[in-house]
Amino acid sequence: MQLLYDFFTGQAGMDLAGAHIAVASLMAVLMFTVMALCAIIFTWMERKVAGFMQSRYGPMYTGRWHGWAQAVADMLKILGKEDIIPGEADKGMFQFAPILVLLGSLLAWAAIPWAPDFVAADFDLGLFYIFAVSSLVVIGILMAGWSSNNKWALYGAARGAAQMVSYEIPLALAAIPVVMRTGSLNPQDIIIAQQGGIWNWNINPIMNPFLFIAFFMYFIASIAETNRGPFDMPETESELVAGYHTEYTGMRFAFFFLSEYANLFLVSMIATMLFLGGWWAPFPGMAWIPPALNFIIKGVLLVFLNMWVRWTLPRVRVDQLMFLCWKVMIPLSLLCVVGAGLWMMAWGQLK
Amino acid sequence: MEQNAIYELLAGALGDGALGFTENPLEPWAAVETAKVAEACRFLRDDPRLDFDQLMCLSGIDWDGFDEAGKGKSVSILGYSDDGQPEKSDRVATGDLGVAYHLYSHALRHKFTLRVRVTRESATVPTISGLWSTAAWHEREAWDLLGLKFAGHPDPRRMLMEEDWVGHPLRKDYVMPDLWNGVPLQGQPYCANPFPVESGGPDKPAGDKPAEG
Amino acid sequence: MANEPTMVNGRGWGDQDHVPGIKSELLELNMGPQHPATHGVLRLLLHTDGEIVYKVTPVLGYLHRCAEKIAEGVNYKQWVVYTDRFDYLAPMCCNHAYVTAVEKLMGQAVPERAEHIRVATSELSRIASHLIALATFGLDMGAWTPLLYCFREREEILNLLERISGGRMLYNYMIPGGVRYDVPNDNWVADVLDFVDLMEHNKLPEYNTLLSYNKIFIERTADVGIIDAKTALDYGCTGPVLRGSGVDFDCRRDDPYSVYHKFDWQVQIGHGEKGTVGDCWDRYIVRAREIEQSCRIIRQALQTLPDGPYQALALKAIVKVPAGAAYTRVESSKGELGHYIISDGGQTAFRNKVRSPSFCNLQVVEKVGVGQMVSDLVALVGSLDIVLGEIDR
Amino acid sequence: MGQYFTDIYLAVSSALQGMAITFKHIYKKPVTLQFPDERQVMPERFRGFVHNDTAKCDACNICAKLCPVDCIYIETEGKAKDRYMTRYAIDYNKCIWCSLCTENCHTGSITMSHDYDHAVFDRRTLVYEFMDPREAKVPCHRATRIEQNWWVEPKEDKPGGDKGDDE
Amino acid sequence: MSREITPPPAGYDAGREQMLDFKVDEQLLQVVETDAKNFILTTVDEMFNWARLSSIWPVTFGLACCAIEMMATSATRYDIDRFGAGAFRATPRQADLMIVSGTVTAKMATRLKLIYDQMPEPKWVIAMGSCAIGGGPYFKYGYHVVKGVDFIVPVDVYVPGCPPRPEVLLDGLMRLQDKIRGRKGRFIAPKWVTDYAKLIPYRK
Repeated sequence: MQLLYDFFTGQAGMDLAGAHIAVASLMAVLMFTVMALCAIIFTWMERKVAGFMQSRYGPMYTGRWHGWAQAVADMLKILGKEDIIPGEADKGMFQFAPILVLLGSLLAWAAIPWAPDFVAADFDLGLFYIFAVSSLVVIGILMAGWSSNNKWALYGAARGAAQMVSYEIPLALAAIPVVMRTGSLNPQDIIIAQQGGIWNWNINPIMNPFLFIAFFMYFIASIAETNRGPFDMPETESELVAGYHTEYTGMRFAFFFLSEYANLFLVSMIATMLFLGGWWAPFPGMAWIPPALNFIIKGVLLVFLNMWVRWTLPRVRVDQLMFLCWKVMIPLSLLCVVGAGLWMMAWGQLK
Repeated sequence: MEQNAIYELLAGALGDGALGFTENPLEPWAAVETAKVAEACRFLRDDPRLDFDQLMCLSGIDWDGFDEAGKGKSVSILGYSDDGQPEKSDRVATGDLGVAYHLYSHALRHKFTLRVRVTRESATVPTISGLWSTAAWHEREAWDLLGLKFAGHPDPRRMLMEEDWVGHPLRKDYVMPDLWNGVPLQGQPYCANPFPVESGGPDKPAGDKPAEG
Repeated sequence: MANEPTMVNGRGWGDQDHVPGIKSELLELNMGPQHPATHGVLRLLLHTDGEIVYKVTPVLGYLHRCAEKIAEGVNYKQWVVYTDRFDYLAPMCCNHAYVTAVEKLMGQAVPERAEHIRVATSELSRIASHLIALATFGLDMGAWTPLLYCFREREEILNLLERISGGRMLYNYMIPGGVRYDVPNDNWVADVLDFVDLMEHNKLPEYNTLLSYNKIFIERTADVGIIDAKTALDYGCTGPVLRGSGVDFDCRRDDPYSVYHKFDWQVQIGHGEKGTVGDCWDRYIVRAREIEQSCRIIRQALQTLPDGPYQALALKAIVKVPAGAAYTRVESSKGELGHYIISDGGQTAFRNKVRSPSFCNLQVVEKVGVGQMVSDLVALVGSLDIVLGEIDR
Repeated sequence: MGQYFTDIYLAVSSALQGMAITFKHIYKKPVTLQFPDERQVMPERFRGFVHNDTAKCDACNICAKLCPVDCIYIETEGKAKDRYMTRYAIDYNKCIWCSLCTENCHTGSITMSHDYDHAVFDRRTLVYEFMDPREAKVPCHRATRIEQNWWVEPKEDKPGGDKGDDE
Repeated sequence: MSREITPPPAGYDAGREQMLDFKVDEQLLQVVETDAKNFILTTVDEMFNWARLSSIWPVTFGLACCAIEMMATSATRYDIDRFGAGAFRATPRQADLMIVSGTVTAKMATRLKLIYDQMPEPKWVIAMGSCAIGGGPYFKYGYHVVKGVDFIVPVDVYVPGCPPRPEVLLDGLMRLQDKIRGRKGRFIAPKWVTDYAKLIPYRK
């Protein structure tokens, strides 16, 4: 980051404000590209993982080698589709909803620390910021469902809103023990606090068993937050036809599609950052691995875990989902907060 | 319990509503008066000696053109011709309509068959959907396909066709539709011979008629 | 009944104000005919208040293919072809039901060998059908992977049946008086026995682990859509739906046909292990356990396959049936499949009414679906295992 | 409270068991048949498109009568010894691959082939003409067939010979 | 991944005469001729065509028996996902292809038209099975059956069979890809099939 600033202030001859704007735009473009790219990669990965779990191949022919170009073709095709806005729809909201959904996940990407010196926007309140802006997705989904003027979409939106608002709580609660250990909301500080190999990561059950439980709390809540796996209430294919995006075609549907996978990777990266030591290599001797690569590999592994769960488990019912949130997850994560605090006090880890 | 014993009981309860019992090795059946059929069914269901708790089947029948002699000379139904146009006929249907009820008792493991016959003009049978709920749909289907009205039915709509369908398809004199509500139902004559001129030229023998396809 | 308001848990709908000052009415929701959960082209007209369903009205006829009319137009042997297309998931059972009815009218005895082959193929077909039932029920619950595993095993069955009959999915295999072909010489019997062993000892436990005893699945299905025995009998439910409600009845045992009485097997009924008797899980597990029993039947039928002819009549082109009427029922994979044939002594049936199990089983939705959540209704319809080809005919 | 934790334990453990099964499948070879590159070997009785060898056929019309869907069209001209088949067509729009037609063919000319994968762009091409009367008409009577050097079925198989003539 | 071509099965030996037309090339030529005006063969167009043909998303639209074969096609053994066509969309708004799999009844025909109209352009239709192609077994007495879905919506590819084997549906999908591409692509039948087809005399 410092290099970039130096470049803009020095060689390009800008003042500091100009350099800020230049770096920010550069980062925005970069993040969007990475996001689109990872959506494409994860779509392909999802189909391959699902395929092999189900004893079949998944895409094979598009682009010759194991259908690697499948997602590219999907995206290109979606670009070329007709854009239909239903006659009865609320036009402005209908058009704005997908953008808002995408915006929610894109904004959160800004605070992700990819490497020790590379984070698009380095705040002290980074973690808080991430949780805050990712809630925007709910509004987008509600708007999409309402404006489509379709009953199934309305159902999906109502379910989605209930679910995502509820699961914000265990999601944030599960992150609190980590913040307690680090004493900071800055993502970089959280990662730096986990220095020193795998036994120093927050997930290590010997160091603090409550943090270990908190990781699973976080993981389950994140599945619900991304509307996937056993908790895909807003788009349950077998009940609501396609949920809140029933009426969306072409590019607008692609936005939802993109945001699903962007969100998926986002929550996996946050989990990596909070519990799996971020960009630290698992063992001290492996410092030669680029930190960004460490970070991405851990993220992808979590994404794989997410897909694995999705393709194995049946879906829960919407009231059971709420039961799980309010009567299981929230008490347990509160327990984690208290327990982790006591544990840290007992062993003197608290900052 | 044997079926004629059941009939004895039924005849005792119905009085002159029971019209007779036909012994038949395959399927013995009892005829009852149309107006009394609900009463008969209620007796068969509620009497503890009989206890028919399941209505296996309720079938509407169009007896029009039935060959009573058993020679297989019943009237044949109309269909579409090879090029997909509906066939027509001048015959006027006159025969009766009928309903057959097949009952079964899970507790006592016996079966019984009731039949009623009504004329084509006054094709109304009392409903038994209050006795066995399953009869409701069977009766709706019989109304839909055969035009049998069931007096007192709670939901007397068509079962399979749309409400504005014309006619009752399982009647023997039903003429196939060619268009319904903008949906074409006739076929396309794609099966025509592509070599008609060469084979039927003027200086050749006319040949016999094309075989029935 | 149809247009009356329904009360659920003491709450009614219509003009009632749930919130003072705000008039609320029920949401009318069309589920189908193109909907992933309706197993084809069933249309359910729902009246819902939020997630709670207040009224269910099934609308049928989107697949009405006029089979009973065709029965009056084509001859007995030709109509076997159309019986395949009733319950296209278990065509052998449908063939079996029809030829049994025709044979009863004809007074035709069937050779022992043919009966054994019929039983074996029918049971294979039943396994295939139950596999689809498990698979699509899992799919309704959102579990994709069991669907694909079940289809994998189903392909094996289809291959086996293709070897004996020539058709992959619709077989047209049985004829009045026997079966069309003998068992092929290419080791077919041994292959079937191998498959049955694999199914019973290897694949079924896999499905059970993956789906049946999964806690989420149990939560979704136990205590959901309870059909008690009285309702089931009243609505004429048969097959796994009736047995799931705890009624111990199976046409194969209690109204014997073919050679089922020779074999040692048990009728499976629901016991309410995970919830109440007659809930969705019971109906599901009855099917899963029937697969096991079918495996037993197949094993016995093929191990004791007698020698002899496989057709009673020489291959006559046209079958004539003496005049008369008979109602015959057999246990198809969905329940009691009955044929009421009225013959006038000719080549064609005068009237052929088909009492299809799914038609009667589906009707119970009108009663049991009320007061459920939308997701539970999907589970209920899935657990009834309906086939639209059979309902609409 | 005990039930509460038992439920959580059951949920987690059964989910993990299921996940173990799906994970095992990642390492197994998929059962997929990669269709255009690999094909299944069809069993002997497999029913593909119906095929009629018109050189053998004597237009006895039995197949057309037995067909439940009336998809076989046979046209002939002339009588008795001058009876010639001018058309033999099968409409695959209607055909249902039931194999009833092949069962009673006494010449064995109509068979179920093993050919099955032909998707087409135009529905009319599915009405398949098996013979072109401009090239050669097929004599139906046995004597004429022998005279004109056509294939005849061996006598011992069917003593009735050309019984289909009167159909 | 091994791409071995399996040897021809016993049913294909030249001694057994099967006289089916193998006219796909010609039909394709016809299609290209009629559609030549629409195909401005620029690189961008080629690319978009490639994208379209490699990601044909069918709508979940099962009607009857053939729907089960459609499911079998998407299931493990035949796996339509290999062609990128495995993402069955429940809503017609996001689908490209409607596989009319089964009997179209009069009651269903209006709904079928509605679903077709709801799909965004470009869209295609495959008529699968005898019933959808031309009424099939329900031609003669089917008072409630539409004799061919092409009365209702334009059909691109007809897949004969009752029901068609999954292979035939895949073949139909490849023909559809050929049609989108406007020429014959790499999804051609193995050589022995085309060789065999050449032996069959050409008929009108």
